[in-house]
Formats: sequence, C-alpha cells, structure tokens
Amino acid sequence: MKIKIFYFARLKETLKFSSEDLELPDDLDGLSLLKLKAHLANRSDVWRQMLMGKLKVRGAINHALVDDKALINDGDEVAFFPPVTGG
Amino acid sequence: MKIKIFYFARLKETLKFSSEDLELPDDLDGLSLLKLKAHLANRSDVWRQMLMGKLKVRGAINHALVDDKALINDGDEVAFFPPVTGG
Amino acid sequence: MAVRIQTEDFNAGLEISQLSAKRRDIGALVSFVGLVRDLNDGDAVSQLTLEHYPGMTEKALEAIVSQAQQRWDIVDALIIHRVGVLQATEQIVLVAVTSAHRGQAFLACEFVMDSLKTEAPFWKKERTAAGERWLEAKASDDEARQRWNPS
Amino acid sequence: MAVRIQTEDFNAGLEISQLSAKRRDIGALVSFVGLVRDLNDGDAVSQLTLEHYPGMTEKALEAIVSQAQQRWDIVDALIIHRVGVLQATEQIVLVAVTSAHRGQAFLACEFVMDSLKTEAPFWKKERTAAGERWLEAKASDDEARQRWNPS
Repeated sequence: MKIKIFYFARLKETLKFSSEDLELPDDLDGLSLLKLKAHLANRSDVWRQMLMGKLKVRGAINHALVDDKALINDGDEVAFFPPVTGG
Repeated sequence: MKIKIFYFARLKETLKFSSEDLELPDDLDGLSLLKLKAHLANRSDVWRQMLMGKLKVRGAINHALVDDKALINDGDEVAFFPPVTGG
Repeated sequence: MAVRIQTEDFNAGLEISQLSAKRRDIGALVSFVGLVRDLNDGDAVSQLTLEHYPGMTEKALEAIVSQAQQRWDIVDALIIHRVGVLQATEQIVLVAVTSAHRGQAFLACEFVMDSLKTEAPFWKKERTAAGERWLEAKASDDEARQRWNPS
Repeated sequence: MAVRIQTEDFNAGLEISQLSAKRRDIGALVSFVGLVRDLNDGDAVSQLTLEHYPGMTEKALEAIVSQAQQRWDIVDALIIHRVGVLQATEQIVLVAVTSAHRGQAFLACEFVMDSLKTEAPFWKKERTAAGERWLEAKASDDEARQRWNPS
C-alpha cells in the first residue's frame, strides 16, 4: 500500500522536510496509526524520540483527527503534528 | 420635607407628566418608599392601579435601585418606573 | 473604561479597533452588539423607541462595569447604548471587553449584558401594525442575571 | 456560514457589520478577536509565526461551525484565521456569531473558540529575545473544550 505523510511544526523542523510518499507491505490485520508510528520510529533515535517520546504527537488521516487505533488504507493522507495552538 | 419624583415609560404616559416636586409632612418613623407609594395611591384609582396594581413598579432613590423598605430623606430624588427592558 | 448614552448610531468596528489599539497586552476582545429585530413575539416591528433615566443610567452602567472589573481580570470595557427612535436592523447597544485571556473576556462581557438587561434604566416601546406597546421585562433576563450571584 | 484562512489582516468591524446586515431577524451579535500579546509567559514577544495544515484546517473549522449550528439557535457564523508572520498587537482570529437571542450567540461563539483552540490544526512559534520557540498546548484549553461535552 502507498500512503502520503505530512509533518508539521516541531516535527517538520526536526526532520527538515514536510512530507513523504511511503510504500508499505500490506498488513493483514490492518495498519493502525500506532503501527505506522512504530514503523517510522525504527528509522532512527531521532524518529523514535519525535514520535514516541515525551512530547505528545497527534495524528490525522485524510484531514480528520484520529487516535492511535485508527486504521490506514491504501492512498490515505496521514499527518503527524504537535497538539494544536491556534486561536 | 421636600422631594422630587420622576416617572418613566408606562407611568409617565399614564400620568401625562414626567416629574413633580412634592412637599410632605415629616414622618418620625421615616418615610419608606412603600409609604410614599401608599400616599400617592390615595390620590385616585389611576394612581392606585399604577403604583399598587398588578404590573410591577420599581423604585430608585438618588439614582440607585431600591426596594420598598428604603428610606427617603429631605431633598431626595425619587423615581418610579416599570422593570427595565434595555439592551 | 467608558460608558456612553447617545441617540446617534455608532461604528462598532471602529470602537472595537480603538479599544484594542490602546494597549499591547490584550490577547482577547469579546464584543456584543444588540440589534432591533424586525419581528418580536410574532409581530412585525416597524420601530422601537428607547427611553432612559438620564443621570441614573450612566451611574448604573458604571456600577456594572466596575463590578465586572472586580470579578474578572479585564483590561478595558466599553458600553455604548442608544436612546430615542430606532428602526428595524439598527444597532441598540455595544458592549466590548478586552483582557489578556479569552475566558475572562467572555465572562465579563456576558455579565455586563445580563446586568444591563436587568439593572440599567432603559425602556423599550415597540411600534407594530397593531399600534404601540411597552415591552415587558422577561423572566429569562432575570434568570440570566441570577446565574452570576454567588449560590 | 463562512470560514477563511488568510495571511492578510482583516477589518473586524466591517466583517461584523456585513454579517449583521445580511438578515433582519438578528437580535444579537457576539464576536471574539484574538490578538498577539507583546508578552507571553513573562517574555517580550517580537513576532509570532502561524503554521497550519491546508486542507484540514478548513474542514476542521467547518466541522466546528456545523456543530455550533446543531447545538444552538444561530443565524450565521464567521471564522477568519490568519497564518504566516504576525507582529505584537496584530489580529490573529475573528469569530462572529449572530442569533435572535444573546444567550445562544454567547454560547456558540465561546464554543467555536474553545473548539478551534483544541481541534483546528494551527501551530504558533514565538520569537523572543531568547530565540524562537513553539508554543505548547495548554491544559486550560483542553479543560475549556471539555466543558462542552455532555457529562
């Protein structure tokens, strides 16, 4: 399956890029947001600290805020970002 | 004692005047707003109905909302009017 | 803090900008504009006449603003209330409150409106096709004001 | 109902007037303007950068407005939120709500602000003498939003 991932604010600055296209093996049990985080965290300590560290990270699938249990489908747009601070 | 009385809104329209200067005998027990109402109500049925009738009347002494027990002093400015409806 | 009673219309936007421009520590500005609706209790309203008690009105509004200042952490507050003859869709009242924080500004602005509705000496007379009538005070306004009293 | 994300400043007064001019059955207009304070957590703020998630932001704000419409009897609502680089005292956000009745307008406007603060994908970076820092979400904002959930 292919997905697109966006990173915002602190995450974008840490990575020095704001999006990527990712191809993943199909997961028979379904790819949850948590599984995707764990997959990305395996890339390096920087990724682990950014996604599974002390600072909270929120996720969205196709522009909707979701929790770690939410399932990702082929073609989805996923995003990771810090808790929001607008207004 | 001499006082000035103002009437507003419905009361002013009923009376067809908006204020009067009134001279009253000194009241040893103190002149309460209720006593003043009773005094004015004795003028006629129109006055009785206006001040002691079904429609609520509020009173102020020297620009402060007060209840029937409030005491009036020589030189005070008294006002009678319906419950307020601004805003 | 300012309180104005006037027959002329006001420019709500300009008043709001001026209020927020006065200080650099304002994070929130909450404002309320009350307007003449063209319909009240099912009748078409052609105009509204607002009477008030000159002298007492200013004092009552100043007392309300000063209570709001004591209860909430606000920077500034403004009340403009019109009197005289108004047509449907015209502005009646503006209440604007500034604060460092939005929660305080919302509370203070709503408190001022609820207090104004029950304590400031204004009276409205409506003209409809059926003639003129003085508006009656609403129990819902008294209840709205009651919420602010310590229980 | 309208939602706008823009880098340019907005004329709060004009927006408010236009919102209330659209209908004749509006009795109350409550608005909120959020501004950049020159001081935050004790540090002088020289500028603020607002980042957002294009595409999601509009949807999140529209969902908030539509919840407000379902919960309260409102006539219209407007949200304008700026993004990009802002200086101290500049306007960040405008929320304006019209209704026949003031209580509904106050509730809906505060609900929209509390929801926007916790659900709309905006992030603020502050520049102070000490450098730049991303603002952290406040527990008080989560609590403010929680109040609106059925208990």
